[in-house]
Amino acid sequence: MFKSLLYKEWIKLRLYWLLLFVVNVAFCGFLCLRLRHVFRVNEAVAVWSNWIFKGYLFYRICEYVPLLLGVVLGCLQFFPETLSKRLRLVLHLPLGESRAASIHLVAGLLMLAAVYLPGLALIAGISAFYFPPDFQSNLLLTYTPWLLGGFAAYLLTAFTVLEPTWRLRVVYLLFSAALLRLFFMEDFYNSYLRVMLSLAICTSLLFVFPLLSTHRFGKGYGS
Amino acid sequence: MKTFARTLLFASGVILLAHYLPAGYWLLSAKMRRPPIVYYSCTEKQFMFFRYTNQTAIRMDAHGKVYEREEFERILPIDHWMQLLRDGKLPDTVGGVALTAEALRRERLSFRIKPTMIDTPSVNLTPLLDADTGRVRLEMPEDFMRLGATIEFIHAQTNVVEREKSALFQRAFAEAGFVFPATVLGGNPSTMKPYDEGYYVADATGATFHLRQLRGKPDIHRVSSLASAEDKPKWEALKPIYFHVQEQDTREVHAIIVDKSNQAWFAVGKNYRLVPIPLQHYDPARMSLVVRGDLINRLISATGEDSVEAVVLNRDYGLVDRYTEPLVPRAATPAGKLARAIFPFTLRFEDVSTGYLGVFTEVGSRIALLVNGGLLVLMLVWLGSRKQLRLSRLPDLLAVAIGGIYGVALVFLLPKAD
Amino acid sequence: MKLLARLVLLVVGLLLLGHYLPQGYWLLVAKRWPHGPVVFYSCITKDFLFLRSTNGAMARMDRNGKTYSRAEFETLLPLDNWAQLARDGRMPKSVEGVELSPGKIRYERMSMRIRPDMLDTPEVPLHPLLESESGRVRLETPGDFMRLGNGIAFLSAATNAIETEKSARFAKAFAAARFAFPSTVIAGNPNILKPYDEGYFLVDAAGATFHLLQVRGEPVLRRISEAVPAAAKAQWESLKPTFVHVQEQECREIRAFLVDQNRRPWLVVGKDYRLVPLPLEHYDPAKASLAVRGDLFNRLITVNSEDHLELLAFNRDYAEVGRYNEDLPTRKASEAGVTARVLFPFSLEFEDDASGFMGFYLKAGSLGTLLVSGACLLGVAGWLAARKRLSWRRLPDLLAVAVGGIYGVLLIFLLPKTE
Amino acid sequence: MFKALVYKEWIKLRLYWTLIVVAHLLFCVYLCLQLRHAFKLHDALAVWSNWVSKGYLFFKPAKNIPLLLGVVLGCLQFFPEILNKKLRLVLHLPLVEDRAVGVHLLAGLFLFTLALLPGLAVLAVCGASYFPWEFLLNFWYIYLPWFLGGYAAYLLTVFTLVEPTWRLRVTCLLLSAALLKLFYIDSFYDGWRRLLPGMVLLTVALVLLPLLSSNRFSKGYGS
Repeated sequence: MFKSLLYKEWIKLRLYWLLLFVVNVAFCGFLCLRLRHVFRVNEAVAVWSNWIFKGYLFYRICEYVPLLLGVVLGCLQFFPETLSKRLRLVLHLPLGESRAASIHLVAGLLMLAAVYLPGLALIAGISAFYFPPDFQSNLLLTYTPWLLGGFAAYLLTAFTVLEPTWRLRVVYLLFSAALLRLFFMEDFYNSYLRVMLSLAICTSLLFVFPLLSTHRFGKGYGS
Repeated sequence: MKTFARTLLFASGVILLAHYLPAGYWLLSAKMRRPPIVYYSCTEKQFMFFRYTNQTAIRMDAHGKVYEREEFERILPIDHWMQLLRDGKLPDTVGGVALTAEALRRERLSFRIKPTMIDTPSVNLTPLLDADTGRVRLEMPEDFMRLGATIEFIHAQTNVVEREKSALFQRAFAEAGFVFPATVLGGNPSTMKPYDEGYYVADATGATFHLRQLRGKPDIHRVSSLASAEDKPKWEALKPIYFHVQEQDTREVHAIIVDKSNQAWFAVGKNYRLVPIPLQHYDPARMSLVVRGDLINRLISATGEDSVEAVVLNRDYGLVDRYTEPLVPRAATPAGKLARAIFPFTLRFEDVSTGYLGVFTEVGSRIALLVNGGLLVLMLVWLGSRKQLRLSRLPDLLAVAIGGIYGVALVFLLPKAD
Repeated sequence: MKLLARLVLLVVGLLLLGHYLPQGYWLLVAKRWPHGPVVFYSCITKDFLFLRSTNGAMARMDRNGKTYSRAEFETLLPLDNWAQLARDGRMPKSVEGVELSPGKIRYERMSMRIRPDMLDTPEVPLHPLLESESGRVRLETPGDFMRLGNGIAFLSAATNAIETEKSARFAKAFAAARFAFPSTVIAGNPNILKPYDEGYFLVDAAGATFHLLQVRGEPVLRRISEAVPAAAKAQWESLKPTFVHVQEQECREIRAFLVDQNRRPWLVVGKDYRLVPLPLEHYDPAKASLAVRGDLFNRLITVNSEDHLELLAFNRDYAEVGRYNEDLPTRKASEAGVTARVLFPFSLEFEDDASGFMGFYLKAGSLGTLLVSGACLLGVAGWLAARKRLSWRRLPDLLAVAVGGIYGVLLIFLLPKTE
Repeated sequence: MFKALVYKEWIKLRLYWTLIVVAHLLFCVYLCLQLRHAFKLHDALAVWSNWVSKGYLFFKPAKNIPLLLGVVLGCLQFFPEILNKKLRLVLHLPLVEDRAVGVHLLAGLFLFTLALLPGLAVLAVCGASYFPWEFLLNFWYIYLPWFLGGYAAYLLTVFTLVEPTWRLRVTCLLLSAALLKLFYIDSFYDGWRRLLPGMVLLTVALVLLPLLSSNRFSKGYGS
């Protein structure tokens, strides 16, 4: 049951997933080339000083990429379901609606992770050639909130898309926007150090919101 | 499950509103608020002020007497010596001290310590300049120093650790009796300065060391061993949390030190004399400390949200005069009072005290409690009248009880319990 | 319709590839490029000295390639290294009778730099007109901005309204000076971190040059040709500047740099606006950047274009005392550059060093590209013929290849086939 | 026929559209409030100088909105059509397929324009009340490229979505990304002036591309 559902989602999304994956990795690769270029045309000391004292991080441009990917995947996965009320069928499977829904979400989150991590690994790996280990810890502390933001974005998208009534969709949209902004308040580096844990916990808690929506969906509100 | 989801939704909703509503409120009702700039007149022996009142600047003394620009400048000759010199109004001497252009220029002194400087993210890599290259201009080294559980130097171009240099310094640290790991490091990694003071380091025991690089060789001393007999115990007792190093033409002040008890100190002169700054209300986490020195006095002012305090020391760091003025904090302005009445609490994630993000809460005034109570009652009545006073409504009621207007907003926005 | 659509697709494709492929190429092969030597004029040897960076290492030499140690070099340039020399006690008391003091040296130092994009750059047509005789040491920003188009008006920032009274006063002054609106050049240095305020140099519709100052709130507008001695009058009237650069210096000697209608560079010197021509042979204001550096004894003019360095040294009354020319290695000539210009038939940029405006800056490749394109064309045509697909409907594709060379080939494989 | 099609599109999109209009309006109002805030906290002179000499523009945050809107609108309008091959039906209507698609595009572009104008009006009025008319000129010169970028984004999205085969979709995607990047080069005051005519022409020409892929779509490639 579990396996088959996962597989169904995979079949549904693999093409898009592949696309997102390639886009993300390609972009990160491009950033790495840019880094190489920066080191070829500038003094290493200058680049380091820029990083340490001015907070110049070559990967800062991809701050919002995880967010974007999360939203896109969320839409791709759940818009079709809602348009043609296919989700109904799934929800009436023997294993109960919230379990069924959770499996969908797990599938999505796994794919998302499989998109993010290679890119991050690439950046971490390449930058190790040019920067001391301090940079990696720095990268982790700065990048993690953006990743969490991406996952949060995915869950909140599902939350909003699955909600049957329009009025609440709007409310959820605002809610999501307000919440997601908190993941992107970084403007130097390591600022999130002290709230990282709570941020992670908040993100994981978001998992239940889509379940609420599916519940209402199953109840057939607003239709 | 779904009640849990709903409760969670309410909780996060309240948190978000508690962050955004007040922010929006202040976006609408914020006004220009600037604390006065404090001067000390070496001729009149009194404090002078430069105050902003609704967008216009006025100059006055402690008694509120307003001065014309020229008058003000005449009373503060040293702060405006260039102008006075140009107009030929600069007195030759003040209190027996001759005012010559180069002396004035050389003896000018200015430091500024903001709370964020003390607690802010930073990479533990920093250039250790060579303090004695024999050149007029300082030059950026090609490597960076990593001072933590050990001391290492990393060459930027090749991105590898420089073994022998690191070892050399490691030995020097050991000889100086430095106990790793280093806890506090303070320096001024810039080449745009008259000379290089190097770094001040506190080791694991809290003892303070002074580190410099002289022609490639390490030069590190336990400061207490350099200090004169009467300062020695002070240095040994000192538990620093922040070193502020900022080289000035007059090489008099080595560093400004803030210690665990929020006391600020000057480290002064050849034998590292340790001078306490006699401020009474200084809180490094909330106030910015400004030091302005000249031929005759040292003026230290600590400015916070709710007070300005200033002390004047003479060239021998003896207390000359002090001044304290309460400021109206934003929370005490009409807008602020209103805010604290309608918002039961406020959440911010950024704060002046630190460069790190965190959760910073401010609770509202007592009136806010009344507001909450009122709203709760109304809510109960409303639900009761519509025969909906059920247990599943508990989250809503809690939200209102705790969140006041936030709660009410949510009850109407979020999905009903069924 | 479909044909048109495909044409659009091809054209857009070519433009984009022409922009991105070269960029990508340079992203991969770019190296730290040895920028031209730093140049000095020694008041001791009476000749130019050079600080050259050759693969990372710094070399100090004269025009004959004789290299000097750092110390020697500094003693030959006492005015540029006085601080170091003074510190080491190597500072000469005097040079040819003029005795040196730090104050004097500092006071006489001057430098200004004109980059090509300064001649052609977007700017908000609002200019703060400083008070040039406020009687203060420090200059102060005025509360209003000057709008100088078909008339003159002053806008107060606080009220966002025109200050009619002040505007009228200035309008009168402009009328009195017979200023023909609209102004074609407005040149000033709106910045209070400078020793004094030179105001604005204006050129009116007729090409006459004016000098505008605000003195204690009152307008002072001089038609320069009338403020100068009779001898220089004609010169000023025929000048018709197209660009003026103002940059105040401690020693108030050089008032402005300007480029006239024939693109010749001039300096405006001293009280009576003396016009000093700069007899440069390789200066094209649109391509080269020009720097004027001055000290106690000399004025050194440096012209740096992509492939050439021209130097000119004046003494203090602007008589030529030295001249030097050198060809610089260009990125174009490096083998990376050569390959690029063979590989890419053209490259398209939207930003350019020579202008602050964006535009289509198209650079053609070398002759070699024609061969490449030709080869591509043959290849594609042959390939099509082999597969019996060579019909007139293929014309756009073939054109694309002919024009775009490798770009075209890439496109054909990326885009949908014509059926 | 024409009317009917436009009306159909309107019915399909009105909900999303209203949502977008409101959201955009709110955002613009927010930006204006921030400007007001700036003028409250600093003296007008400083703000003006910041604009004149440093190129500070209070509407900068709105930069990517047209782009986003273009993409979203394109997806909303054509995703359903693609998913369940509705578009086929339209293409077999009495009027020529190009005309039919053309009508769809017109409807989309029209809605796009209407969606942005109210917000822009707010920005313009607010800006004019704090700054002299030079600012409006500035606003025009800086915003117009972004606006064009929005149109281009819409057209290219449709181009990509309607294209039936996956291989070419990727190509379209790359082309779109490469092209759209050009509309968002930062510039100062009227720096775009000389480039604008070219860009306008380009944008107009892009109208043809969706027709190309719709044509392939009706031919039934890749299915």
